[in-house]
Amino acid sequence: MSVSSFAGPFVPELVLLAGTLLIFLLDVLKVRRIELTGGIAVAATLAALGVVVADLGFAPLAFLATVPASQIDVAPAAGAAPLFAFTSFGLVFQAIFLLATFFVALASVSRPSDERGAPIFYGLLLLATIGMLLVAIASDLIFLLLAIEVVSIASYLLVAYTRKDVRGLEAAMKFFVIGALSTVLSFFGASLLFGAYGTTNLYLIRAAGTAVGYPVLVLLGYGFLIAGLAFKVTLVPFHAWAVDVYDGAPDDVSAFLAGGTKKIGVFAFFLVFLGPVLAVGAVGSSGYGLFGGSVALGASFQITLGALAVVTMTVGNVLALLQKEMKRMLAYSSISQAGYMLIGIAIGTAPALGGATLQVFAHVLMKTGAFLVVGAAAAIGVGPLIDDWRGLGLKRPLLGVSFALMLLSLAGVPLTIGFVSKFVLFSAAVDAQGWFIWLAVAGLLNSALSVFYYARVLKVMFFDAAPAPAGAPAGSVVGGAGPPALPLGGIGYGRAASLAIIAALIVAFGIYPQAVLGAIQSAAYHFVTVGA
Amino acid sequence: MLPLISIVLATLLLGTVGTFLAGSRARWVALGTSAVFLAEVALLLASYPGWPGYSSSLVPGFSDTETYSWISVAWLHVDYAVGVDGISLIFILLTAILQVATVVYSWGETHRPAGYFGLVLLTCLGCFGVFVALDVLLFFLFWEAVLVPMFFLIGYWGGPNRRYAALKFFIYTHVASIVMLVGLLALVFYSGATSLDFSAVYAAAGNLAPVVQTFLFLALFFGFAVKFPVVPFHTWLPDAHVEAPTGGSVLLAGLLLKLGGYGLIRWAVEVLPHGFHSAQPLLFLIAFITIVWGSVLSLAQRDLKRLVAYSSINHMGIVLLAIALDSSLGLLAAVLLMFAHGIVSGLLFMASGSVHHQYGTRDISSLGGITPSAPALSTMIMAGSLASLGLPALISFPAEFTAFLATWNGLGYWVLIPLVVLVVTAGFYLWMMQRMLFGEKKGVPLDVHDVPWYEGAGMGLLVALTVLFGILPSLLVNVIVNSPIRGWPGT
Amino acid sequence: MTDLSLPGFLALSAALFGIGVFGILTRRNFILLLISIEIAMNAVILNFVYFAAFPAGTSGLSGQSIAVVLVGFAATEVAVGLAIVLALNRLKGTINVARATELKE
Amino acid sequence: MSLEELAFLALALVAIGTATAALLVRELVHTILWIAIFFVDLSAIYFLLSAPFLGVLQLGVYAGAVTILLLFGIMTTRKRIFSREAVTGIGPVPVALAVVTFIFLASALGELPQSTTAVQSYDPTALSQNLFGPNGPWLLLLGLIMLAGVAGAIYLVREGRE
Amino acid sequence: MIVGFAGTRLGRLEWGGWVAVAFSAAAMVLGVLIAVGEAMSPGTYTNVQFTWLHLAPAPGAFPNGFSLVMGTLVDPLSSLMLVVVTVVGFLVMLYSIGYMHHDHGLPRYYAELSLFLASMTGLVLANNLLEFFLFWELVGVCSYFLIGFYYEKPSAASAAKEAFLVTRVGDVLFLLGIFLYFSVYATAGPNGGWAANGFVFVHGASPFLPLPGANTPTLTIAGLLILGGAAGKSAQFPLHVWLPDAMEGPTTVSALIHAATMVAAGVYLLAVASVFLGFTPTDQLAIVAVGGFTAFFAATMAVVHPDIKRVIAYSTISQLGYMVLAIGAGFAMVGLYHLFTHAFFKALLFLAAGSVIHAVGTQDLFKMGGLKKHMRLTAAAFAIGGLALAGIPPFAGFWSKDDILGSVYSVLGTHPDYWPFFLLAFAAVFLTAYYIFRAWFLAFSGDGPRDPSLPTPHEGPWVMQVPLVVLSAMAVVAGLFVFFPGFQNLLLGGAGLPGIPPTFTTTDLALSAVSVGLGAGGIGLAWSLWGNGRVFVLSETSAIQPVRRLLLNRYYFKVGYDWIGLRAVYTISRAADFFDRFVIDGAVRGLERIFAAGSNRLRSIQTGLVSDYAAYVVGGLLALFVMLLIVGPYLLARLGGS
Repeated sequence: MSVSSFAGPFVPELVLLAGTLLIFLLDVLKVRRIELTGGIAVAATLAALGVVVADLGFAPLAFLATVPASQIDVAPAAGAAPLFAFTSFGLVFQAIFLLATFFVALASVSRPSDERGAPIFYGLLLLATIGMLLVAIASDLIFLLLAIEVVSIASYLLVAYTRKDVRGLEAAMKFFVIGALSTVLSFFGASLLFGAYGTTNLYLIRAAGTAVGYPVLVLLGYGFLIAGLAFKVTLVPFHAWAVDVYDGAPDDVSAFLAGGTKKIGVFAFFLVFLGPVLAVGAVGSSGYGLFGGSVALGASFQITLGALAVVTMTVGNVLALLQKEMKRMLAYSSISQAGYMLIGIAIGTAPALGGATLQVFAHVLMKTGAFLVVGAAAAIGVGPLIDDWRGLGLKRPLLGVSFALMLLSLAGVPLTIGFVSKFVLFSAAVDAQGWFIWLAVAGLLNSALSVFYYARVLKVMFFDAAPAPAGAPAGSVVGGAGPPALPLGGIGYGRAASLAIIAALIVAFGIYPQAVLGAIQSAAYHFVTVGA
Repeated sequence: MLPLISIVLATLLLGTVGTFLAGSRARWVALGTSAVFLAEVALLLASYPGWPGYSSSLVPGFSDTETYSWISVAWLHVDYAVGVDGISLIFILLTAILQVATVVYSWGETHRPAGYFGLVLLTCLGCFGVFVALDVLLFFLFWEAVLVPMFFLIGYWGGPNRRYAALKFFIYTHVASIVMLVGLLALVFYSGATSLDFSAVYAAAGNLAPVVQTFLFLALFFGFAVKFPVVPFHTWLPDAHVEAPTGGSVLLAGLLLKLGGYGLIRWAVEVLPHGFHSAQPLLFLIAFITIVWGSVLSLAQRDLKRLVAYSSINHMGIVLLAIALDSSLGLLAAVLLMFAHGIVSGLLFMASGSVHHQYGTRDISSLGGITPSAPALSTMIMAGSLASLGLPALISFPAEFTAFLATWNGLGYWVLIPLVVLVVTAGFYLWMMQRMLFGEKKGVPLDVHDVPWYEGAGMGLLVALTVLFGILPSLLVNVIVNSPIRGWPGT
Repeated sequence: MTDLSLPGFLALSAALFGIGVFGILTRRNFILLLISIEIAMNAVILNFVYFAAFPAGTSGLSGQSIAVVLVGFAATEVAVGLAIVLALNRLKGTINVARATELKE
Repeated sequence: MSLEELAFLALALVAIGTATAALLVRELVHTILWIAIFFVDLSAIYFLLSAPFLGVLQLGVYAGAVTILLLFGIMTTRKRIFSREAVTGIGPVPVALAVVTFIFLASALGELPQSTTAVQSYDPTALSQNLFGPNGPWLLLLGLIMLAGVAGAIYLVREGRE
Repeated sequence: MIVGFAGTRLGRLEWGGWVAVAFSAAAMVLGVLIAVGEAMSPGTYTNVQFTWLHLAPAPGAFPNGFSLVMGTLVDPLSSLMLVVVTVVGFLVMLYSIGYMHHDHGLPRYYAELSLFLASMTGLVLANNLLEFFLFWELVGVCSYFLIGFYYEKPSAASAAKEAFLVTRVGDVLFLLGIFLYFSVYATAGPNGGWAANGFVFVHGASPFLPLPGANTPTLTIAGLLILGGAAGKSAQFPLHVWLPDAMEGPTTVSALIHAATMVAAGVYLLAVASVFLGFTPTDQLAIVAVGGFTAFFAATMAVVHPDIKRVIAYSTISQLGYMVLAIGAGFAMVGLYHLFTHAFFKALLFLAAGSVIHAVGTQDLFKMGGLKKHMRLTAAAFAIGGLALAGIPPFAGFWSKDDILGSVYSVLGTHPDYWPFFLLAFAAVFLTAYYIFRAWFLAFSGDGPRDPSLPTPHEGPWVMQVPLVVLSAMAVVAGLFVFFPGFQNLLLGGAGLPGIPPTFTTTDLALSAVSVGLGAGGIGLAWSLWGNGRVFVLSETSAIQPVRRLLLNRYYFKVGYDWIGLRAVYTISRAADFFDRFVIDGAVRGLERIFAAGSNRLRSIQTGLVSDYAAYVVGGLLALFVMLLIVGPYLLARLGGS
C-alpha cells in the first residue's frame, strides 16, 4: 500500500492538516488575528465533521462521502495486517471528536483578538484533532499508540501555550512527566505483546487469542497497556495529573482535554480490549496466574477492568464532594465519569459498548460545555472558587441556564442526554446479567453520590445572594491593558454560540436520544462482529 | 379520541414554564394551570368507564392509552406510553386536588413566588407522570423528576434546618430509586421482555424463576419502602416535613408518599407474584412495626408537624399492610386509604403551617387555647384530626374500615394490632387538640387574627372533599375497581 | 550467526525499566526525570529489537521498524519536555519539580 | 558460555551500571557523561543483536543529539554548569515500587525459551522497504508528532515580545 | 329521610337556636308518627337507599361480591328508640334556649347538638351493622365536642378527651366484633351473606343465629366484643370512668346525651345484637354479670358523691346496668322499656339539676340547701324524677325496673348462675333510692344554702320550665303506656322478638313488694340521715371511713387508667422517640460523616508533587498486575471459571 493510495479516505485528516499548515503559514506572515485563525480552524473542523458524518451514511451529506460503504466494517482477509481500518464505530468516534474540537474552536474565537498564541493554539488543536481521528481508525497497536502520542504531544504544548502562566506551565510539566511515563508504559506493554504474538496488529492478536506460548508475558503486556491508556482516560490511580492539569490549563484547553482527548483513551480501550479483551470465554489450558490454574483470560480482564471502573468512579466522586474550586470539582467529576465509560468496556457486549459510547458522546457535550462555561465566567471576572459563583445563575442567564443543564446532565437528571446515556449504559450492564449487575448498582449509587456536588453548585448559583460587585469592571481580568470588552457582556459571540449549541443538544438528545443512539448501537454491533 | 393525557402533560409543562417566567404574577399562572389541570382530570374521569356509577359488565383495562416509539435499538425498546386505569385515576385526581389546594393555600407566598409556584407545579407534573406512565423508563423518569423540585422546595423555602433536611430527603429517596431502577432493569432484562413497555414486562415476568422474583421483589420493595416510608427507612420523613414549607409538606405527604404505594401495587405486587408471596411475612412484619412505631412516636412529638409526619408513617403502615394482604379488598382499601391520607394529611400540614404563621411556633406544649382567637383554623385542625383518626362520614373511615376488614379476612386476629393502635392514634390527636386548641390561652400573642382567606380556602377545599368522599366513597371505589389488577373482578 | 538466549534480554530490559521507574519516582531535577524516562524508553526499544531478533512468528522485522520510529519519537519527546521546562524555568527560576506544587488537593 | 553470551553479560552489566550511576551522581554534567556511555553501550548491544542500522541510529540520535540536547538544557537552566544537586533522600516506597516492578517482569522469564538460539538478522534494505512500505503510516505519524512537537517547542522557548 | 335534618347545623345567629328547635320539633313529630304507625301495624320495613361501596363478585374471596350499603330499617325496636331520641331531643333543645342563653358559641352548640340528634337518629334507623357503627362513632364525636363545649376549662377538655378515648376502646372492640360476625356470616345467610348485602340486619323469620355451626367460640367471642363496645358507650364496668367526668359539659348535654340517648346506644346495640345476631349462653351470662354488677357498683359510688350531676351520672350508669342485665337475660324489649322510661325521668332529673345549677351556679350539694322555697317547680320535678328512679309506683321507673327484676327472676330457675347478679341488682334498688333522695334532701330541704355566698336562687324562664313539666308528666305516666295496646305492640314487637312476658300485669307481687319496700327503705334512710337540712358526718375514725374514701376515689379506676394512658404509654413513646432519633437516624448521619471524612482523607494524597503522581501510576500498574495475575485467576477459579 502506498501513501497515495489511501489519501482518499483521509480527507478529514487532510482538511485539518491543511488548516494547520495554513494557520502556521499565516503566523509566519504575522497574520495572527484570532477571528481569522479561529475561523479557519472552525471551518476545517466543520468540513471534516461533514465528511465524517457523510461517511457514516447520512443521506443529506452523501455527496461528501469519501470512504465507500463497501470499505466500512469489513473484516480483513485472513493473515492480513492492516494498520488501520474504517469501522462505523470509529467514524462515530471521529464525529464525536470533531464535535468536541468544534465546540472548543468556536468558543475560543471569543478570546482577545490580538492574542499572540492564537495560531499555535489553533494549529496544535487541529494537529491533536488529526491524531484523534487517526486513533479512531487504528487497527494496529503501534499505529494506535503513535496516534495517541500525536494528541499527547500537542496537548502538552497546548497546556503550556500561554507561556507566561506559571500555573499553565506547571500543569504542562506534570502532564508531560506523567504522560511520558505512561507512554513508556504503553510501549513497554506493546513490546511485550509483540514478543508474545510476533505482531502488533490487533486483528491478528485477537485471532491468536490465548493460543500463545507466553501467557504471563501477555498478561504483563496488557497490564502495562491498561496502565498506559488509563492515564489518558484518567482512571484511578492514574488520574492524579488530571486534576492539576485541568485546573492549571487555560480554560479552553481544559475543555478540550476533558471533553476531547480523554475520549481517545476510551476508544483505545475499546479497540484493545474488544469483545472484551481478546475473546470472551477463551479459556487457557494452563497456568496463567502466578499460582497456576486454568482461567478464562477474558473474564480475568473483565474483573480487573470492572474493579478499576468502580474504584475510579467512587474515588472521583468522593473527592469531588468537598472540592471548593470549580475547575477541580469538574476535574474530579470528569474522572468519575471515566469510570462509567469503563463499565461498558468491562462488560464488552455490543449494548454495553453502545451505552459507553453514548456516555462518551454525552460527556463530550457536558464536560466540554462545563469547562467552556468556566472559561466564560473567568472572562467576565468570576473567581476560581465555587463560592465565587454566587448568584451568577440569575445575573447571567445564558451561563446560568447552560451550566445548570450541563450539571443536571452530569448528575443524570432525566430529560438530559446524561440521563439517557447512564440509563442505556446501566441497562446494558443489567442486560449482560451475571455479576455485571453489580457494576450497574455501583454506577447508580455513584451517580447518586455525584448529585450532591452538582446540586451544591446549583444552589450556589441560583439560591445564594450575589456577592457585592467587585471594584474591577467585568472583562478586566483578561489582559492588563484593558482590551475592548467583548460583545454579550464579555462572553463573546463564539462562546455564547458554542454554549447555546451544547445546551440545546443536551436537551434535544435527552428528549430524543434515538437520533444518536440508533447509529451508535448499530456501529457497536458491527464493531463487535467485525472485530471478533 | 383526543390524546388527553399528553394534553394534560403539555398543560402542566407549559404552566410550569409559564410560572417560572411569570415573576410576581406566578400565582395567577399557577392557579390557571391548576384549574385547567383539574378540568382535564375531570374530563379523564368522566370518560373513564365506571364512573360515577358502577357497572359490572365493564371490561377493565387501561384507557386513554398512547404509545409512541421513543428509543428503539436492537436490544432496547423504550416507548412513550401513557394511559390510565382506575387506580392511577384516583391518584391523578388526588394530584389535581392537592395542586389546586396548595396553590390557593400558598397565595400569600412572597419569597420568590415564581420559583415556588413553578416548583409546586413541577412536583405535580412529576407525580402525574408517574401515575400515567406505562413504560419503565418513563415511569422512572418522572419518578426522579419529582425529587428535584421537592429538593429545592425544601432547601430553599424550608425552615432553619432546611439544607440538612433537603439533603437527607434526597439521599434517602434517590438511593432508593436507584435500587428500584436496578430492580426494574433486572426485571426487564432477566425476564427477556421485548421492550420496556409495561405490557411487555407484565407478559414476560412469568418467565422469571421464583428465586429471582424474590430478589427482584426485595429490590423493588426497598425502593418503594423508602418512599412509603416504612420503618426503619423513615427517618428522612419527619425532618423533611418539619423543614419543608407548607406547600412542600402537603405535596410530600399527599403525593410523594403515594408513589411508594402506587409503585408497589403496579410493580411488585402485580408483576412478581412469587416474589411477593415469599416476601409476604416480611411485609406484614414491617407493616405492623410501622403502624405501631408511627403511632407511638406521634405520641412523643411536641412539634405539630412532626406529629402529623409520624402519623403519616402510621397510616402508610396500614397501607402497606393492606397491600401485603394480596386481596382485592386489601388493594381497594390501600388505594382508598392513600387517597384519604393524601387529602387529610394535606389538610393537617396546611393547618400546622397556618399555626406556624399565626403563632410563630408549632410547639404543642407552648400553645394552648387557640380556638377563641382562630376558630376557623381550629375547626380545620379538628376536622383534619378527626378525619385522620378514622371518624365515619369523613374520608378515612371507609378506607380504614375496608383495610381492617381485609386484614381480618386475611390475617385474623392480627388485626388487633392496627385496631389497638387506632386507640393510640386517637389518643395523640385528642391530646394534641386538648393541649393546643382548648384549655387556657398560652403563649398566644394578643393581636392574632384567624387564618387569611386563601389559607382558609385551601384547607376548606380539602375539608369539603373529606366530607364529600367520606359520605360518597363509591365515587372513588367505582373507579378503582375497574383496574386491571390480578384477582380483581373481571380480570 | 550469533547465538544468544531470550531471558537475559528480558532481564536486562526489566532492570533498565526498573531503574527508569526508580529515577522517575525519586529524582526531582527535571533533566534527571527526562533521563529516567529515556532509560525506560531505551528498555522499550531494546525489547522491540530483541523480540525482532527472536521472533515469535516467522519474521520480526516490524519490530526493528518500530524501534526506529521510537528512537525518533523519543528524541521529539525530549525536545518537547525541554521546551516546557525551559519556559517554566524562565518564570520560576528552577527546574526542580518539588518547587512546582502550586496546583494541589 | 559462549563468547557472545559473555559479551552480552558484560554489556548488560555496563548498561545497568551506567544507568544507575547517571541517576545517582550528584553533578549533572557527570550524569550526562554516564548517560552517553549508556547510550553507546546499548548501541553495542544492538550490533550484537545483528541490528546494525539501529546501532547506528542509536549512536546518532541518542548518544549524539539527545545527549547534547540534555546538556543544552542543563546549561540554560543553571548559572554554573558544575554545581551539585541538593541531596534528596530516597524513600523506601519508590525503591520498593521499582523492585516489585522488576520482580513482576522477571516472573515472565521462566516461560521464555531458555536455550540459546541463533539471532535473526535482517537486511537493512528489507528494513527500509518495511518502514516505507506497509508500515509507512508509522513514519507519517512520527512526522505529525514532530510537526506538533517542533512547532510547539519553538513557540514555547522563543522569547515573547509582549 | 330523617337524616335530612342534619341541615340545622346551619344555625348561625342568635335565632339559630330556634331553628334547631324547630327542626327537632319536626323530627319529633315525624318520629312519633313513625312510632305510632309502627304501633298501629306491627311489622318491619327496610328501605335501602344507596350502595356505599361495591365490589363485583370475585372468585375466592367473595363469590357473591362485596358491598357496603346505607339504609334505614324501622321496626318496633327502632321506633321505640326513635321516640325517645326525638322527644327528649326536642325538649332538651327547648330547654337549652333558656339554659344556655348567656353562653358564648351558641351556633356551635346548636350545630353540634343537631348533628348529634341526626347521628343518633341515623344510628337508631340503621339497617346494617356498619351503618350502625358509622353513626355510633359520629354520636361519639358529637359527645366529645359537647363535653368539651367549655373548652377553655382544662378539665372540660380533658374530660372530653377521656370520654372519647374510653369509648374508642369500646369502639375498637365493637369493630372487631363486627369482623368476627363477618367471618361467620360473610358468605352464609340470606341474600348471599353479609359480604354481598352489606352487613344488613335481616328481620324476622331467619335470623342468623340458627345457622349451622354458628353457635361457636367465634360467635361467643364476637358477642363478648359487642358487649365490650356497648360497655364503652354505655359506661358499663370497667369502661365506666368517663361518664362522671363527662358532666363537665353543659347540663343540657348531660341530660340528652349522657342520660337519655347516647349512653343508651350501647344498650340499644345489645338489644339489636340480641335480636339480629343472637348471643350464646356464655355471652348472656357475661352480659348479665356486667349489667348486674354495674348496677350495684355504680350505685355505691353515687352514695357518697358531693356533686349533684355526678350523682345522677352514677345513677345513669347504674340504671344502664339494669337494662344490660335485662338484655343479657334474654329480655331485650324489657330492657328497652326501661330505657324508654329512664330516658324521661333521667332527662327530667338532669334538667332539674340544671335548673338548680342555673340558679345557684354550683354543683356542690353541700353548698346548696333549702332550695325548694325558691324553686318549687324544680323541687317537685326533681322529686318526681327521684321517685321514678327509686321505683316507687306509679312512677315510670317502677314499672320498667320491676319488669326487669321480674323477668330476670323468671329465668333464674333455668339459669341459676344469674343469681348473684340478680341479687346485686336487687340490692342496688335500695342504694338508688337512698342516694337520689340524699341528693334531694341536701339540695332542696333545709332552711337555705349552706354556702352563704351563693346567689339567691330563682326559677328559670318558661322555656326551661316547659320541658320540666312535660318530662315530669312523662315520668309519671310513661310507665303506664304499657297498658296501651299500641304500645304493647311496640314492646312485643314482631315475630322473633323476646318481648315482655305476657304476664307482666300479674308480676310476682312479692317481688314487687320487696323492691318497693327496699326503695322506700332507701328513701327513709336518706331522710333520717339528711332530711330537713341535716348533714350526716361520718366520724373520721369510723370503720367504714376507708370504704368511703375508696368510693370517693371511684375505686381508683381513674388513677389506674391515667397511669396506663399517660405514664406508661407516654414513657414508652418517649423511649421509642429517643431510639428513633439517635439509633436509626444516627446510623444515617454516621454514613454521611464517613463520606466527608473519606473525601478529606483522599484529598490529601493530591500533593501537587509530580513524583507522587508517578508513584501512584506505578503503584496502580502493580495493582493491575496483582489483579490480572493473582486475584483474577483466584476469583475465577473460585467462581467456576465461567
